[in-house]
Amino acid sequence: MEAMFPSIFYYMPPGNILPHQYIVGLVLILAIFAVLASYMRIRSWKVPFTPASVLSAVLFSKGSGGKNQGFGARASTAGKSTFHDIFLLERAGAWCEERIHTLGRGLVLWGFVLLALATVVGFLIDPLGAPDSAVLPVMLLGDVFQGMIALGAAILLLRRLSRHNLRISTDRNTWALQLVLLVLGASGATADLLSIGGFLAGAQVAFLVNIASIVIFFLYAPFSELTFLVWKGSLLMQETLQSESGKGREIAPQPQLGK
Amino acid sequence: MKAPDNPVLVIGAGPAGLQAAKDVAEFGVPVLLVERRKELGGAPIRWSYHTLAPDFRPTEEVMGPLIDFCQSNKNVTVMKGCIVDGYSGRPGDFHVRIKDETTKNITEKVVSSIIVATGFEHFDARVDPRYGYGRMPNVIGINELEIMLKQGRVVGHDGKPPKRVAFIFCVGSRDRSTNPWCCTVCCGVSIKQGIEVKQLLPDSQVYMIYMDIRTIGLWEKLYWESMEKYGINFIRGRVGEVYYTGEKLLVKGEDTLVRGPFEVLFDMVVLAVGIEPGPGTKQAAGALSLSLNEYGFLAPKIPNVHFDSGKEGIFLAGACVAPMSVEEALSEGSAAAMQAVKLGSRLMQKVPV
Amino acid sequence: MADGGVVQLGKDEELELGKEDAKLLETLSSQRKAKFAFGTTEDYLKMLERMKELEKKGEIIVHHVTDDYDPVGVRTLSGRVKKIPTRETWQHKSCGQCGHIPGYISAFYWIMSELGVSYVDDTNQTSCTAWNYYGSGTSNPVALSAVFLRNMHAAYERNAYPLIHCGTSYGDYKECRYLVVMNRDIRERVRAILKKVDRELVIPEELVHYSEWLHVMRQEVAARRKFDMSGVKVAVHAACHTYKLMAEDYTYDENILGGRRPAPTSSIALALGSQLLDYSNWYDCCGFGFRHILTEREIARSFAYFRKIRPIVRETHADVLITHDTGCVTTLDKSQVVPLAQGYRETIPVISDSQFAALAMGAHPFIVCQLQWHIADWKPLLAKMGIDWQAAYEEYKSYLDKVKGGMKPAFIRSPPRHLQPRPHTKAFRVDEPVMS
Amino acid sequence: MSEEEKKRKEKESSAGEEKGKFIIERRYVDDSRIIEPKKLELGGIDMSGRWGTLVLPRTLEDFDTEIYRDVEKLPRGGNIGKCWQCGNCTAVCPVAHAHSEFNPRYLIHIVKMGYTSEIKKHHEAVYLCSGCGLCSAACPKGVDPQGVMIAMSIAFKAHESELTE
Repeated sequence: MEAMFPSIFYYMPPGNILPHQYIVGLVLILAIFAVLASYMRIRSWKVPFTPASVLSAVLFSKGSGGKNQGFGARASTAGKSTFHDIFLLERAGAWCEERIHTLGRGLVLWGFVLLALATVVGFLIDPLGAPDSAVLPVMLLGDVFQGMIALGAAILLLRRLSRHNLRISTDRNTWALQLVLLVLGASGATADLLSIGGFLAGAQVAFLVNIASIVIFFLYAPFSELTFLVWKGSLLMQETLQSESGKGREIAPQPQLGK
Repeated sequence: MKAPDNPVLVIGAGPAGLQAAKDVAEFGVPVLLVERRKELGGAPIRWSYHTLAPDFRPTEEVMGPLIDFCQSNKNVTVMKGCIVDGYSGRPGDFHVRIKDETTKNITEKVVSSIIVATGFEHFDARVDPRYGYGRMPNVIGINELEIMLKQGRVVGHDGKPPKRVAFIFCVGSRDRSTNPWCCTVCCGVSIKQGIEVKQLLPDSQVYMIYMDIRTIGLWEKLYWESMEKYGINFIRGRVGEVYYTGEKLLVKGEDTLVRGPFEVLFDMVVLAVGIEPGPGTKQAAGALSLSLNEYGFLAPKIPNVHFDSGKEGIFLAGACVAPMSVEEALSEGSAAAMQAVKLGSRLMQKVPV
Repeated sequence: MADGGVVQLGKDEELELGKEDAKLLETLSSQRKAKFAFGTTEDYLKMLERMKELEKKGEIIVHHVTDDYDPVGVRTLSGRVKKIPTRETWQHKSCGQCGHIPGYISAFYWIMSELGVSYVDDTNQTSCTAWNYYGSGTSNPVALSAVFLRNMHAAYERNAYPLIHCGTSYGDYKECRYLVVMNRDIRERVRAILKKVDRELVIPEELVHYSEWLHVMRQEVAARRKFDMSGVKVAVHAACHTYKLMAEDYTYDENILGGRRPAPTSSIALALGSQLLDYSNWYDCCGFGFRHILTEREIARSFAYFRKIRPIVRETHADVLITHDTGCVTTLDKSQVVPLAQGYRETIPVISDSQFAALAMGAHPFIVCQLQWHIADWKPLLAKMGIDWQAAYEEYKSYLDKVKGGMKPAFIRSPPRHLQPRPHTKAFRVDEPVMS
Repeated sequence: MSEEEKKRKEKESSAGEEKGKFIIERRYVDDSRIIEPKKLELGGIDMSGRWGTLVLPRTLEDFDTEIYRDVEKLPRGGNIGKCWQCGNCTAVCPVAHAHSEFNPRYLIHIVKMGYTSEIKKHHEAVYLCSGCGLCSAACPKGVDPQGVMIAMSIAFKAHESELTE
């Protein structure tokens, strides 16, 4: 093994220029920025930032009335809703005419989630200190996940392209976001492969492109449709939680009389 | 080719008549232009149209050169305030009696052919009392709004600019109790005016209450722009009643897309009054023994061929045949002129065509 | 049958409803493809001509508006001059008014007595049954016509001219008269029925609503006005059945609202010097519309409030809404209870034109006009007219105590059952008033 | 019909009849138009329930364009003014074929016209949009209904207190 792969991280820039921890730090900072920017943007629409409401509902909601449920039940509701609506794409998938569309969305979503997990695991295993036999599977898995993102984004883009005609009018932002996703996934997946294949220079370019696309993604996402999806998704979950805890949507009272 | 000596008689000096007179005269053939009114230019001048749909061209730019030509060209003899009272003879040698409406003097003229372009009248909205036209302030016709636009000042009777304006389409059109035909231009003209109102009063809200929008051909541009650039709103439905509350106009109608009746207050209601054959057309038809169709327009021999009256030597042009826009009337005038010239040259050369 | 489903006259100008025609009409009506309409204004004028012919032939007796009745001519929607009798009238009461709005009739009688006009309040009157006719949507023209002619004969035998209080009876009788005159079959069947109750076929020359009587008498009424009405703002609701059924036979006047609304009731408000105000829903029903009041009282009540009362108050800010039919007064007045209870604040007193005129002439607001039976607050109106209603109410209470103590009630004056002989006075005039 | 369906139907019908059930032609009257106070008293007389019922008129009276202006300003809502109500969006919308209350064309119209009473009735349906984007591909005028639905759902949420009052 070690003979075959002298060192898989050789293509990375020297640690003194851009240590691995720096990259992780950068990503973390960008992620925090993205959350903050999303918060600001959603608040600018004069609506509440529902991810926070959902969190507080799960953690602190006391509820009222006989159907009031405890934390466990609330968490289970939230978990179920997350699993079905978000991870299984049941709500969105039900209305996507073509399966390929759902598949594209699913690949991007799952790719992202798994990539995040793999990155965390990869960070916990010191990439330069640990033996390659431990790093390699995680790394390869990460590549697969990035490939999933790239594939998903490609499906979404190709679907858009194939349907493109004079009448089509979809937002430029959607095109841009999907393109960023494609580049992000493809560059991440190919960097390792190029390195394994011995194309170090290519791998380095791919790596830099990957870093750049990650930066762009985090800077751009709060101002894209994703913010709306996060808002709406959590709004729907909040409604589910409310109805599950017996509060439900109250029937609109009669219009004010005597006006 | 030698032109015939007898002039071509053109009845009516609107867009179609003027264009016909100009074309014939430019061919070197003398023209006798008879107009019932005291001024040339027909409806666009008489009603002071501000601009013409669809490209907001000032009326004078289109009509001015035609009027100037007919007034100054030596081939054109203009007789204002006159009507054609009767005729006899054959093509090339028609004897027409022309009556001066004020002095009642009758002049006899010999003409080679006759082009009838007696135009139209706007529908009198008092005939359909539900809109309150003539009884309520701030209920006006598109012709009156056109005059206001020309003055650059759209105001209600109190001198204040309206905040909310409703245009009601198909007034006196497409209705068995008044006129069953479509006037073809009122959609485009109303939308054009709506845009002009928005340009003049950007804070106003303009609503178009319509049954169907018939901005045919390239006029569609107006319809799109009115929505996309000027934010004019369209309500599909017909108005049942306009009621004056003492301050504002209560418009009662149905929004057929919601399937519900609405009652909303407006500051001004503009009626897209239709087009109908005027008394001039009826009089000319009587004098020249032309047939009228069921609606009172002059009936061409074949409905698709407007210029052919079915009588040799008598040609039709413009809105006396069917409702039409100025652009169509100009073309029709030109087409009739061609027929007159063609007939004249055939009679001169005794060559069968 | 014509294409439009309107019954047209046959060649001999008879409205022949053969079996096939009747069936076809029924089918078309049930499919809502045709409405049972009684022709055009021209047909209506033909019907009047036909009535004259039948009289000449001796088939019917026409109860003419002779000079004995001191008639006044008014213009109708058809352009014809209609003769309105002013004296010796036979009061055809409404089946609803005495129970719901008693002041409506007592005020009218009071006005006639004040003006010294003789009238008959006959006990021998039946209800017109039109309620059932409209309520069920089915029609029995023979039965309805028989009731109509029975009442008309009751007036004829008293030598008094029928004056119809109820808008529905008025409209129904006009339709029945059309059928009886134009259709031989109906006429003969009605004649047979009348024979059984020993009555003859008498058709009045004019069918007259009491609001038309008030219309032609408005100057006399105004001459006896006791209060200054110039500050009183009035809105008028005309009853559907007076001016929408056989519309060509109701009074219009170019000087009153430009002839675009029925003249009566508006004219009395103007003659008394009050300010007449127009509103957008003037044409709409009061909400009584028979089928709805029977099955959908919630909707009738809501309609009366939301489509009539509220727009009237918002648009006119009038002090009073006057109308001329018991159904309208009742519905518009009583329908304000629930909205008021629910917190809607727009309200307006609703009284009949007779009550309004009597109040202006100084009638007692409670003993004669019976305002205590009305729901909507009439106190501001009385205050504005300058009537001390508190003193009047005290008077009324002591009057009630006296009645309890055995005094004869006086609020409905002893109705004359017989006419008094009197000399003939006035010459016929056509009413061409100038806007006051 | 299965047992379950029957039960559900019964439940639905009884729920629909809760208010104004004595009105003969009840099925023609919208729930939201019936006001039937549980407790209503006037001058010591109980008028609750049937005797105090009012049915509100269904007349559209307001052209209140505040939400429309908001939608125009929100992300992807800018094209709402271009809509001419052809119904292409609703025709292709997979959600509209399953849920009658979700009709993108109708939602756009009531927002454009500012029929607040209608928006009150239908605003919650906007969250049914799945974002599939078929409508935006079908729209002949470039309205981008999918984007407009996004803007609308935000605008409705921002105006929620007025819309549910």
